[in-house]
Amino acid sequence: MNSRRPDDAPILQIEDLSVSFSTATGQVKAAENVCFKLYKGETLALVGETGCGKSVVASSIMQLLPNNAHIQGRAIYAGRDLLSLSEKEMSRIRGSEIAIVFQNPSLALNPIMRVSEQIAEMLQVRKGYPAAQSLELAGEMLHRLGLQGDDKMRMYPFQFSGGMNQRVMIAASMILSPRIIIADEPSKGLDGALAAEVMAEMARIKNQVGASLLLITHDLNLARNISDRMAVMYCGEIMEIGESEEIFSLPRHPYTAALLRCLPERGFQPIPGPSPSMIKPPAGCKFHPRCPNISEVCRRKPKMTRVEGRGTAPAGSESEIREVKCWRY
Amino acid sequence: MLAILKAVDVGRVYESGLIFKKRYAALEGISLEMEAGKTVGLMGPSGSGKTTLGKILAGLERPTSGRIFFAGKEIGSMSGRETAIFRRAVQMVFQDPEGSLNPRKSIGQSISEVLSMLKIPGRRWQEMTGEMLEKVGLSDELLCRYPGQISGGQCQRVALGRVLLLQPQAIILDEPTSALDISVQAQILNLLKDLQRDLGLAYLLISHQPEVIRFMAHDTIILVQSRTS
Amino acid sequence: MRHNLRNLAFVLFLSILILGTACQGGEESSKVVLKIGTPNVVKSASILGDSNMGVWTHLSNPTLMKMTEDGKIAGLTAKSSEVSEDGKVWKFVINDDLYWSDGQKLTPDDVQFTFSYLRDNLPSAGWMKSTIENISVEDNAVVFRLSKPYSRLNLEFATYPIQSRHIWEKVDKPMEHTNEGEIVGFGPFYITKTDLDAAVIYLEKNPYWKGQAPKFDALEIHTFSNMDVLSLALEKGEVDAYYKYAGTYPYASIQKLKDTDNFDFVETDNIGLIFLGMNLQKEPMSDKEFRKALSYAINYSEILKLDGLGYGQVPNAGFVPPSMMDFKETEKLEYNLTQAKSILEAAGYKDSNGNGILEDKSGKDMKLAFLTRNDYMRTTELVSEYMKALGIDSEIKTVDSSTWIKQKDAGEYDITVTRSTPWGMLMHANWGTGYFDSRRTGEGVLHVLDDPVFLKLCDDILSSTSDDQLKDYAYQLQDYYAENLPAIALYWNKVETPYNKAWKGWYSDPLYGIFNVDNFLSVEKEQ
Amino acid sequence: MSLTAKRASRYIIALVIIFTLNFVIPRAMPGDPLTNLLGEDVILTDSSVIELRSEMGLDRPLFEQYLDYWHGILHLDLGYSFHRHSPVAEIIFARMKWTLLLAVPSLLTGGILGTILGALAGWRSANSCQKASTAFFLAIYCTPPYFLCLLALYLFSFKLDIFPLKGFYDTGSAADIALHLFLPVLVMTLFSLSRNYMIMRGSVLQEKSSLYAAFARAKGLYDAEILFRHVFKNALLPIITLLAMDFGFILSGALFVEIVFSMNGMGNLIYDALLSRDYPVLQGSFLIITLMVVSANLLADILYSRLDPRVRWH
Amino acid sequence: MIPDATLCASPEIMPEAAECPDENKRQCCKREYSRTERISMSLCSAREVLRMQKMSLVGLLLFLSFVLMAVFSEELAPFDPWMRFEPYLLPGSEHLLGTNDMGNDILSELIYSTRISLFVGFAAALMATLIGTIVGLLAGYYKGMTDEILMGITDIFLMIPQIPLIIVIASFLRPSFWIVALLMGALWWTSTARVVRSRTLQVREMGFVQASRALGFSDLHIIFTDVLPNTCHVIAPKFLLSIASAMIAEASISFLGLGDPTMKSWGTMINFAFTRGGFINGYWWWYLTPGLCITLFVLCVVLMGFAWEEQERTNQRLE
Repeated sequence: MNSRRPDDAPILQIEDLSVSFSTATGQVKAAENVCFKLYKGETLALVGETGCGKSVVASSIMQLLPNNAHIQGRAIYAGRDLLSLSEKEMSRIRGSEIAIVFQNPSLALNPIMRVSEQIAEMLQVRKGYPAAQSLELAGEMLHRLGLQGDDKMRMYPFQFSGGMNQRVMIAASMILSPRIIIADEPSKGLDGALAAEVMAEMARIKNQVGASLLLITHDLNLARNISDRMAVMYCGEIMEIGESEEIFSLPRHPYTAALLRCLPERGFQPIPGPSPSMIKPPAGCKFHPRCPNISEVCRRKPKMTRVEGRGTAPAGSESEIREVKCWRY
Repeated sequence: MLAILKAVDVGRVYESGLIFKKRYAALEGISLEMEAGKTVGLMGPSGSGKTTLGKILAGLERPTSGRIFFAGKEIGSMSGRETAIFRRAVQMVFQDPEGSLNPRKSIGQSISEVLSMLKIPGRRWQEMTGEMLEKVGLSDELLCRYPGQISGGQCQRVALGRVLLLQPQAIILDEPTSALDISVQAQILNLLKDLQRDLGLAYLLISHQPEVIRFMAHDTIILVQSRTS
Repeated sequence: MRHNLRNLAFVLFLSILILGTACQGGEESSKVVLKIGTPNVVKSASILGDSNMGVWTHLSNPTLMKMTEDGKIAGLTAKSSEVSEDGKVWKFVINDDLYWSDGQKLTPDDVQFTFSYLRDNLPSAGWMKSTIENISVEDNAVVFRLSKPYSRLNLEFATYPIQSRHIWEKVDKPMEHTNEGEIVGFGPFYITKTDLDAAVIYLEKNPYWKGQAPKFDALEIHTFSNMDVLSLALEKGEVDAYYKYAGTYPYASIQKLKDTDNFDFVETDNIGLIFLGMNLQKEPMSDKEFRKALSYAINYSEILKLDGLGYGQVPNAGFVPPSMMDFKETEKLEYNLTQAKSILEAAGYKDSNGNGILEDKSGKDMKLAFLTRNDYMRTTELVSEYMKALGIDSEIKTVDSSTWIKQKDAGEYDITVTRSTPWGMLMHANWGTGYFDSRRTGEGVLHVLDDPVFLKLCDDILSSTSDDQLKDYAYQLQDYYAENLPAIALYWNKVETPYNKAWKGWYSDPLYGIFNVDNFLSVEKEQ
Repeated sequence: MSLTAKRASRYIIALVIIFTLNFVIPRAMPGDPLTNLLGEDVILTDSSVIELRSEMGLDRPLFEQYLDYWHGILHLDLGYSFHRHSPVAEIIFARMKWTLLLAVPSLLTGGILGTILGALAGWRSANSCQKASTAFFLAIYCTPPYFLCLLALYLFSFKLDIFPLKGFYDTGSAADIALHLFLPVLVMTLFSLSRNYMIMRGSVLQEKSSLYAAFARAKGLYDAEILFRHVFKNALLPIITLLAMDFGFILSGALFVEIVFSMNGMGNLIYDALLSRDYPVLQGSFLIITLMVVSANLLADILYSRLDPRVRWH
Repeated sequence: MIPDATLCASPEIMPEAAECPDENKRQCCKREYSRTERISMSLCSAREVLRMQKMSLVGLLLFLSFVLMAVFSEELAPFDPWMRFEPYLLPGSEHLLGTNDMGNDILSELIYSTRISLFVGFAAALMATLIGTIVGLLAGYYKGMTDEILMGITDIFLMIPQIPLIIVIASFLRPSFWIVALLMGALWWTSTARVVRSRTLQVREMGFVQASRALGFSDLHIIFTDVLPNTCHVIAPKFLLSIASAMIAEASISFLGLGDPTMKSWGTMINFAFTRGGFINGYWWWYLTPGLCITLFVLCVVLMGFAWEEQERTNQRLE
């Protein structure tokens, strides 16, 4: 685990990001007023249940959303708003500045291209390296991720297991030493142990290249193990953000608390009530229909509020140390 | 107490290739017993034959070696009627909750086709469906919806409810919650526990999550990676 | 990108290949060439095996006799012919100024060889085996001794091209002998090349031809597998004239050519005709009254107008068209539905259940099997409609010609529309008898008539050698047709052969149309 | 190994069955090969009919003929055509070269241009230029082939007088042949192109939405780079099998082009043979076409496995 | 050149190897998306679908008007198409498209011909779809030997030179529209069979089929209520495309003179226009209009088929 340096200016700053899609049944609000900062070298986990909009956030940063998505807000990277870049400009940022690791690695790799070529391709296209050299570098990268040997270089994705493909994806994302890596549910489809192993390697390399990691996952334990900070999303909104350990030990938002109670080690206590609709979310605090300590005020929209935590960061530093979107604070 | 379902030294070998046969042992020498009101947990890495074992126990696949007993009788030597009773008494619930319902059938249709298969007179359908929905904690407004329109948790409840209509004695649960969010997982696991308590069901719970097994199972079997020969 | 470029390069390479070869020019020539376009496609360069190829050799290998414009038989390779009193000995005196294109002289020996060769080897000349006993050369003549009287040998001999002994005696399987190169001939032109790929047959002047000199240098026969394209080629001037064996230029396309003002037409009365064939062996067609009624039910002038586009005339009951020798004016066929109905009524065909369809003698609704080929579809439609008006239902079965022949031979039909060709009309005992005599078989032949009166008439004609007697038989025959209606002529049509006005001097005989020696000696290009 | 063996055995079984069908079908047809052999108004005597039948081997038991047929195939002897008075193999090879000259350039240009244009159209489906070309090729795709042939002939050869009306050549020079072949090849190319265009477009549209294409974009590849580095080859895979199947269609399907342009190729040969019940030629040409289709399929299989490592591996 | 392959030619034709053969691989191939992703993906193609639907709407309207034309021929046609006027009349106020060689009103003929032409298309497509679906379902559902044999047969049918065979058999049996339709159906089921098979292979491994099997439903019940409804969406576009190819083939066969000239269809109209001087005299209203009708009808069917396939592709992304 990497200790963050909160004094640094954020490398990526998401401001008021809202994404919605229009469908036949209505406007789906996939993300609403999402704000967070990603600092250099840190790992920020964006956690939440299926359908809470965490992947949409990642895709909109990369401008990988379909062009019919309505995106508002800003994603400031190196002084530029990524959301306003043209496709051509964006393609220069993708991969070399900001890389993304998809879920479903076995589908995300080109099935009829050798894995080594898929990694080396980046060097050839973006850096203009000759084929031999780039293949060599790709091999090195694979080696670092525990896939050594010439035979591995000549393999195709279908010959690899999901875990191995995930490593290939990670290698392809990291080959150009990007400054930010976004990992979108990288553990999905992998066994618990394997997921941990892959993530550990990912974290290691991330540290080696000095990149920041935005980890998007529904796996709370994974997030806890890897991330420095954690943002909990519910129904398109960030409910709580703070240091991972702290959130685990002292969840402030009722949703975070309820979610944690569902964990096996905490006794599988289910959250009452059904998940909210993304098209017509509850007014006010979106969690209020399921919240155990609901009050009248919850029908209005709460604001993100800074609360004092027991965090390691010096008080008053610029980072959001612990913010909760709940009227109780 | 007599085991509802008993497996003795069960193995399963797959063969592939027309001329040059490749043999692949998915399962070797497994024995277990399932008793009413008890849960057997089954763990193991992927590819260790957990699902295969589940299918063999549910009578969906035949073992290549070993024997399976249902209520003390070996299933291979059963008469047609007995087999039918066995097939009905031992049911299986699958991993993918949304996939286990036909997307082109409404929930109501999916339920009523089971009732019609059981040759239950139409007048009792409504009553039975109602009872069943109550058992699994669903409201009847769901009946006219399609699987795509309900959540994964609800799907899994419907799948479970359909199985319950057959009044089984034992249910093989193949990773029933692994595709679900943790909040839903908690709901389903609790529901399963309640049902076991109320109906005295025997479970074989297949899962890769030790916490789930720990939470549910009375006995645990751990499979190791099987070998290719 | 790499694939893209490679693909692009490949395309470029191909197009360069095609274009590069396209830059060489063709040679100019001042030869006057007559180009004939035809739909009679040659399938193989076998002059004895391929029937169309056989037609083209009529110019290079003229027949022994020819048919003149007025249908008489005259000598061509033979100077003259005579037949013995009993009709069993024929003598043909051969011209002695004919030379093969390789310089050798044509001798009676060649003629003798040709016919004994054909008799022994050619399946379609099988009749010779049973008819010709002996062929001998006497001075400059060839003598045929027959086993039975056959008065029409000279006509038969207007259809067999003479082949050279010195070429063919080395060939044992004449049907299988193909030759795409030069074919030695003794006519004014001989075939120099048969190019099946270009679909052209080339003929050049025979350097040893001693007769009247042709007025142009070479002849090309262009074959087209699509009639429309042939018409376009005419209009465009790619070919100068049209020829189809036993056929006319499509009437519907004539006006278009006339409009161009570049074309004239050789118009001749066809010896062949379109007729309604009937299965005389089966009810109800075996009933003369029924046939008679049918003949009144047909609107001849409408068929002539719609199918023949007016190029012809309403036929007589006597079947034989006026262009044939010894034509007798029988009663004109008439469209009279009331009369048709009353004849039927009188013959006992009634519609007792009132559904508009007559019942046959057993009381069932009558439904005739109307066998037809695509070419005669419109006529079939019309006839079927006329029959319907008479209360006779029919089921139209359209088949291809192979199937037609098969089903016709098996008698699996009641009624059919077909045509007769000039040669078909002339063959056997002339005047169309070959189509009806039940003792014969052949592709277009109906062979349904076994009436002894008719058969005797045929035999009499075959053994008659006197012109007057022949005329008498011909009249009897036409009366027989008119009385018994073994077939109903639908219309007597005209053969229209378009030619470019730049060429003149066209001449056509009833048998082979413009494809005869005299025509190609007379045709010349206007300067 | 076992996969190849399996495929090969499948092909062999298919060949045997097709060859047998090939023997049976013409014989099951009504009409006699003797009909149409001699001309419309020729009279045959019964004895010469019998003679001809025995010469053509038609009088022997069917099974014997069948054995003979196989014997012939195995000795590369396709029999003798009594209608064309030559050995069938000779006729077919004479015709085949022309049909190939017609078909191969059409297939190649159609295949190459079709896939490239189709890929672009699928990739940039929103573009109005692509829309127009899609509409154009769709229209061609929906037109009966002979109709297009005749219209092309009427317009280019007759009205505009650019190309000759018929045949493979007049003088026989390469330029002349190229001139004659241009229009037929163009029409056939258009057909082949439009089909490949449509298929490739669909294929690319499908592949476009695949995750690996999205990942390629995420990796920073730009537009055409994604198309030609990743999507194109994947989208091409299904086309290869189709091209192989096309091959047989083109060979026999040149029929319309050949009839309209009066070209003596395989299509016309088959059509004629059919109308005249020329069994040996029918059999021979079906046989050759089947062989070519099967070998094209085999070739496609091989090519496929070269392009798709997944096939090789399993 | 041959229309069928054009249409049978959809990308679904892939060798088996593309499908994952063993359990593990299949899992790797299975696409799993979270709900939001499904939504966002469905949206991403929403615009595309909308555009496609606009085209398919045009197709549908055209299609319906052709169907209406076939149903209400009597009412729509100005004359009885068998009624004879002067032959070869040029288009005029009385006869909008003139008259043909028989003096039939061409417009009426055109309208009446819709019936037979559509009938042939539908009958052939129905037949092809029926056979193809059954073969595909059985092969895909039972796998193993059944699959081997059925796909072997499919291969054979694929490799037979089809158009010549149709011509052979069409001339063998006497040409009637029924025969032509049935023949084309009997020959062109292969592509449908392949598509249905590969889809069935997918569906049979889906949870609900397994669940149905576990619940004890019979194979027949599963095939017809679980598998078939979930393959319908790949069958339907195939059906439409088969209609299109059957119509083109019918026209082609008629052109060769092997159709049924006693019935009025667009193909026979063109055939007569060509054999009776319509083409050579430049009576375009006689040969071009039925040609256009064929092209237009095939076009609208193909448009609908494509739109359907497109939507299918979108849906597949969601599944």
